Amino acid sequence: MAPETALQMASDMTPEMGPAVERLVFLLSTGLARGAVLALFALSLVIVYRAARAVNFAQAAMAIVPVYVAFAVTSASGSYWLGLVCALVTGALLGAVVERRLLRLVPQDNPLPGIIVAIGLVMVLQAGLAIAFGPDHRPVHAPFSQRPFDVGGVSVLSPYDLFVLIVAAAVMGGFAILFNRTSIGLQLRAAAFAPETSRLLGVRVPRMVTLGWMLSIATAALAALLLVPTGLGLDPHAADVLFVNAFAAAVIGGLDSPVGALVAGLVVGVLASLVTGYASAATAPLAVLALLTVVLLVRPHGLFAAREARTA
Amino acid sequence: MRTHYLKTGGMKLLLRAGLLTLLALGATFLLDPYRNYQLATSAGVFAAVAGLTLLVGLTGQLSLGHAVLMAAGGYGYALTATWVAGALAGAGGEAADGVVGWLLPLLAGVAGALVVSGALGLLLGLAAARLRGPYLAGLTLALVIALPSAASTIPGLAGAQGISAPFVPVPDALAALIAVEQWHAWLAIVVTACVVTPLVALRAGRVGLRMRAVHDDETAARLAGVDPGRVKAGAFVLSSLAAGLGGVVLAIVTQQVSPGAYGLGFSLLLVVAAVVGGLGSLGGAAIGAVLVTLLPWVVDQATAPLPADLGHRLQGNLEIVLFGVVVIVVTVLWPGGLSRLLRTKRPSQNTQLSQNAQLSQNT
Amino acid sequence: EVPGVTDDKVVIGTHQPLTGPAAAGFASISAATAAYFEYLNANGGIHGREIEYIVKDDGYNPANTQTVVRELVQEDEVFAIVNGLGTPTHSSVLDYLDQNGVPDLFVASGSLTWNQPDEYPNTFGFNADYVTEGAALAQHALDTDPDAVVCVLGQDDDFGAGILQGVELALGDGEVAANQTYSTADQDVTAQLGAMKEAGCTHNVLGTINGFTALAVGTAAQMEWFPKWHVSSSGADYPTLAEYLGEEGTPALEGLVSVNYLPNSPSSEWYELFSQINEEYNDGAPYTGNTTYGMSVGYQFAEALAAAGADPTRESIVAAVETGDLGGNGIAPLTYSADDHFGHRTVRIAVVAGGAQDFTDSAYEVSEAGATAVEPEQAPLENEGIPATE
Amino acid sequence: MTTTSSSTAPDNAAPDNAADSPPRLEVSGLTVTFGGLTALDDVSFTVADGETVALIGPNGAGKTTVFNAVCGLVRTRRGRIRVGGAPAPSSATGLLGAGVSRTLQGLGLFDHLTVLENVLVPLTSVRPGSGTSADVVQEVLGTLGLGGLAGAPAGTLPYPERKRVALARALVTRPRLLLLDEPAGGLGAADIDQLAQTVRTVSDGGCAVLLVEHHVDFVMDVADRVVVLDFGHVIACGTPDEVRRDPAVEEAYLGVPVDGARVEPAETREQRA
Amino acid sequence: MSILTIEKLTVAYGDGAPVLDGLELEVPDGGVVALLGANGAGKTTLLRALMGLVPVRSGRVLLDCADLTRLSTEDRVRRGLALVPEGRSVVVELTVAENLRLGALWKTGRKHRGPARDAAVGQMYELFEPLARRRDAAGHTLSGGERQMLALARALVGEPDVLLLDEPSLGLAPLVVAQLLGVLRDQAEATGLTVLLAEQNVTGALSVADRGVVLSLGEVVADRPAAELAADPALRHAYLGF
Ligand SMILES: Nc1ncnc2c1ncn2[C@@H]1O[C@H](COP(=O)(O)OP(=O)(O)OP(=O)(O)O)[C@@H](O)[C@H]1O
Ligand SMILES: Nc1ncnc2c1ncn2[C@@H]1O[C@H](COP(=O)(O)OP(=O)(O)OP(=O)(O)O)[C@@H](O)[C@H]1O
Ligand SMILES: [Mg+2]
Ligand SMILES: [Mg+2]
Repeated sequence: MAPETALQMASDMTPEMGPAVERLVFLLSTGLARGAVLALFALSLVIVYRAARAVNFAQAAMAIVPVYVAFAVTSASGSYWLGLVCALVTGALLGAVVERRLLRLVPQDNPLPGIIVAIGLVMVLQAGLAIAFGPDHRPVHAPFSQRPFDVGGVSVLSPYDLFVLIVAAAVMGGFAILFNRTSIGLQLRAAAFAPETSRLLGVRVPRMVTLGWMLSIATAALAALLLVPTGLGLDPHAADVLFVNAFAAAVIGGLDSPVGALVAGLVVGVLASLVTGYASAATAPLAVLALLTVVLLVRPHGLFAAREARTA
Repeated sequence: MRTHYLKTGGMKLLLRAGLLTLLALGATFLLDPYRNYQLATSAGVFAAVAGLTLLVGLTGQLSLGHAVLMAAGGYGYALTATWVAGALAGAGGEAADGVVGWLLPLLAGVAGALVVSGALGLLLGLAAARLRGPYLAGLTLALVIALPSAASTIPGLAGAQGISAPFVPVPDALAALIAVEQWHAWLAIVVTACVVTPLVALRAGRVGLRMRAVHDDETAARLAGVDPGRVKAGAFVLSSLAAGLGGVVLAIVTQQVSPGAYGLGFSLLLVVAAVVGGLGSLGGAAIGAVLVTLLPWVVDQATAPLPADLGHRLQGNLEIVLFGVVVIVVTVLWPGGLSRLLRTKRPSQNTQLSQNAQLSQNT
Repeated sequence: EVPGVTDDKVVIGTHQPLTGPAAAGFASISAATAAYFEYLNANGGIHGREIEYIVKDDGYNPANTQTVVRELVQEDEVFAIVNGLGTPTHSSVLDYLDQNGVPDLFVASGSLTWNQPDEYPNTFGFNADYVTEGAALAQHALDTDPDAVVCVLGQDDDFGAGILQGVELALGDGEVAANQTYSTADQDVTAQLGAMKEAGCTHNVLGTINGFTALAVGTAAQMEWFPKWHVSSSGADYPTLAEYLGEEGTPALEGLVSVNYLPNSPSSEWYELFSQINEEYNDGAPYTGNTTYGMSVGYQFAEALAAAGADPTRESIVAAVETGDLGGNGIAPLTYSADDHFGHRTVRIAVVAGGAQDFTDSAYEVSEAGATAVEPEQAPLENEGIPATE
Repeated sequence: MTTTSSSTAPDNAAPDNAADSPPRLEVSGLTVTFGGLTALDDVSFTVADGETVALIGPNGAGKTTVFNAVCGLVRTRRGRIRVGGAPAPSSATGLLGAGVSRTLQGLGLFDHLTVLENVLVPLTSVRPGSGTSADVVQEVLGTLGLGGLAGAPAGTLPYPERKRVALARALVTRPRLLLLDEPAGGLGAADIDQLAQTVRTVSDGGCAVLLVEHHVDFVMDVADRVVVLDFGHVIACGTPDEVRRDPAVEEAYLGVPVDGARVEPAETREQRA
Repeated sequence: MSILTIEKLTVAYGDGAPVLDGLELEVPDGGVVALLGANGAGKTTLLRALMGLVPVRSGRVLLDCADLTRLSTEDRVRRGLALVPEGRSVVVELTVAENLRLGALWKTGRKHRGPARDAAVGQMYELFEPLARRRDAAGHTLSGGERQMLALARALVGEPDVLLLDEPSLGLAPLVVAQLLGVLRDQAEATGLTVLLAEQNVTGALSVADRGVVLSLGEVVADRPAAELAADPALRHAYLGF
């Protein structure tokens, strides 16, 4: 950290609390908004983990393809909402196609081949997008203003941030109901935990796995779509960092826990924002790593995981 | 006495390792400098993949962070070697010249690399002992992502630009005979042989058996007197040391260590190499390592005539698409890895062991 | 027997990020350079030799750089490496090129690393160094507003660090009101700009690449904050920024101050020529600052090759650059010499006004003492941009 | 298993003079809880060298939990466990070193390892109580009829063989205390007879055997003493005959009086009650 | 009338010799059939083949005269066939209650929804009292016997027509075995359920079965009334080894 930063931190703290508090509120609120996107993406990882006991390393690449579709549709039609719908549909379709046509060919007894295929898929998709659209960033604009509201002189969330938070909350709520209240949710989980037993109970396991992938990629696409306007724009790598942080969040929360994804996503978002604001941008990944390490050492299966399984 | 069954034929192994090493050294005479450079890099990658393939194949722990362990070895080497070289130069006179001038820093550097990568590996191993599959993957992934930050935060690592490692010149006695690339290939081969040979022995012996037992059933292993935590942490340290020495090789060959060279992409390629070669197989690790170092180049050669009409975009990206397709196809068609394809006829590990059993009964 | 030189051809190579995250900002440079060389070749080349420009993709990864540069040197046997792009990437091959005596011309980065004639006698930088840019930008801020509260937002590498160093050179140590950094991996600078706003900055010096300049300006505008922006040449290309910000965002670019050392102004005759070449030899790719940059590199290399004599050798081209006789096409004469391996010591201030970016009359020359205002002296366009050969 | 005098350690105490030395296993006041559930409550019993004790009781009574506590796999709330007079070691190697071997209620085999490798795993950390590794391995595999299968991956064997591999793995260290969790489960009559024979031989060699089993005939056949658990309490303890006649045991576990068929439809039992 | 008909069923693992070789069997509607045989006789293989979990080389399986051979496992379940596999097939990550709920999920008609389902589940808690105590415990915490009960209860909740059981008494206390077999007997009598019960525990199985079928080397070697098999020591000795 440069000495200036320390100096400036000190000057922020000392004379009057006003600016320091304002700054904190500001950092917290942007952290929250970014965290919501993170949480949503983490949730998509949780869904696919629940449905297929797999971490999808191609999630970022698969999420960005539908965003390109949304981009194309929105530029052609002028409607953000039409683009959004198309992105969700494309995401679901892509999830289904990848699961049915690709991952099903891979032996399931060991997670590694699936991971390798996902890595191959990342290469194909991202390089394919770069060939099709070029490597440049495509600016994507938000459907709502990104100008923060001014509350008593403190700038807090913008309308777009609010939109993101509401969408994330709605999706989370929807999945909470799906998983906990509906039979589909129970079947999704059972199919992933014990495919053969589930088949013996009449659960259509292949269908459940496909459904899980569809929901997951659609959710990931939604998260990526919400993220892109806050960044440089659309490029084949636009969701890469989102994936890494979201994976960290999902692991912190407990890979099987949607609630964990929500809480950890918000925590990671706020942490990154605070560390970037008070220390430096370079420190943020270290902070996430530290948080992850501490959480896993205390709770090896994440914050919201079930207790350690009985083994004997 | 108690390891009767698990004797690996130390002499035989050493002989075989020596022979293979000599063969590889001899092969460098057939290669031009650029091929020797590729050979040296492949050797470095091989060392790391060998460690990784044992870790994943035998204990089932997935590490996405092996690039960082290689970088740790590279930094450890570069810092120590530079420091020793500096001290020698400071001492001046004869000490800084001749064989000592490069050999001492080299050896010190290797020791430094082992310390740094071993320490990092131990920390990770302690965590790994408690973590299962995707959680460990998540932790190691976060580690890779944090490498650039760590490089710019830790003083002395010079951020993104990285640090340079001392140049190891061709010894005077050989200077007339071989070029620097060939000399570096020799060093790479020797270091890699020193990594892989013990790994082969460990894999076939007690250690390997304990690792596989833990992988199969941790509770049963515990009841059979094997502490799963220790085995897992130990495996991690072993494989970190191998990766660290792989990093040393790359640092010697390229005289540079920087975080950008050890990013997520490279880390994933190491996993790809291990899986495509065949998990747990050291021969497979060699195939995988050569594949990931050479395939981009092969594809580049194959697509070189194209760009004129297909444009700039295609040039860089097409090879990545092809590489991705190859990775997918190989995994789908030969899930056991390429090494499995090559040795369908050879007697398996199991029958060898039972033959061993028979033999030792007679003695 | 000079590597890469035959009777009718000179083969040179470069490493560029054509793929990966860095491709977005830089992939178009080598295309422009290649287009210039095609134009040159179509007009007879240099000393009757065509220039073959081999572009290798390194994905901005130093490990790849090492591989492709060795391939260029050992397999393709290039005469020289020209305009290798990136500080971490190019640093990784510096020793190798030095040990093999390969001319390492006009590196595409403003890091001071390239200016070590004793250590690396064959290496020359192309860009104005980052310290020069930072100092000029800060000095200009002080010159226009003595009460300026100057802050810095920089990339978290040598680029940002160099700009900061330059700003401190101009302002004095400890006079920077806020220094923030970003990492290219994280496309969100809200927290940093929040901090700068709170610190009361009036003039923000940016050591940012184009995308992050746009991001910073856009994010500040969303916060209803409109400070003065003083931007390095590496991140101040108006067409690119406008593309990023879109129609609603573009007005925020009004008044944006930047520096440049190349004739990147529609009013320049070089710009006109390069536009034509771009139309004809680059499939009409959009004209951006990268086009000016890439073609200028091509021109400067052609000039050096011409000066290296009818039978160029690796030594003769290095010597030719060190004579200091190269004119270049910059806004001031090139300053290469045996002791100074940087060519652009003077930068000129450009401002965005009325939706167009153009040079002003103020320029700064930077030395260890600081930035001093000088008169710009644009190198003239002669012979249709084909360097003359005696 | 044919334990010849050469391979039997001389210090193995014979059953009758067990009273002089501390019991091989002594469990006293053992209490184990999981969250709100008390799986074991103040359980005490001993097993002497050369003695075979059966631990029986309804499902969920806590039998496996006793094993887990002895092996240090669950944390005990109260009570102490002593092996050969010393506190039971909790580390993996320590247990084997103290002569404790155990089979799991499931098979707990290393499915991807060969039969030989399976039995070699314990020998990577301790030497057998007597004899050289090679001899012991050959002998154990031979007596259990696994000699010809040494090279076969354990996971591919038929069930009875896999059961025997699990037993072989426990015997190869020449344990002083053998814990068997449902060794007869899933086996046919012939295999059970053979198992009983093996248990008797081991026990005759001076090894203390504690076994959990639901196959009552087998239990009554091999056990010297029986300890009955219900809801984590010891509800009965004594010779097989005593226990079999104990009404509490009948009520909680057996469900039928002493005579022939062990199995009887529920309504008959209710009628009798 | 037979509800389940097996015609010339041949099953083999990989390229190996057939484990079941042209097996023919008729299971009468209602009542309990004990499927006996030594370890490795092919009992498990037969049950899994009936469910479509192992590929069949040749032959047909008919349920209520409908050919099942081409149906997936899930669809066979939906036709009224259920299997409680060997070993404790509890979904260990789910709770006892969730496991039970899972058993009846595929039945979507109104009769099986909401209160009806809860009632069916409640009935199981009555039948298997230990499960009621551990209602919200995760599957992995259960003892071996508790898991076995759960698997059986879960199959019964689905109200199948034909229930295939693979060694249900494995690891269960005698009292529970008696109780469980009694439940099967009762269910068979009360609901017309057909049970095909593969057992090592010959005495127990025969005590509740109407018929006994003995498998050996992949073929049916005896198919008699249970009482006859149990009472005739010569038969027992010839086929069952005691
Ligand atoms: N790790 C654990 N976490 C929570 N509950 C547990 C755990 N281990 C055991 N239990 C509970 O403790 C009780 C005793 O379990 P235990 O496995 O010892 O029974 P058991 O006597 O071996 O039964 P069985 O004969 O069915 O195998 C059971 O109710 C079980 O659910
Ligand atoms: N997955 C498999 N691969 C190869 N062979 C198998 C497989 N499963 C079973 N077998 C073989 O098929 C034969 C019949 O096995 P099966 O499990 O059906 O017998 P079982 O009558 O159920 O025996 P048990 O009473 O031990 O459960 C055995 O010889 C067994 O080794
Ligand atoms: Mg038990
Ligand atoms: Mg069976």
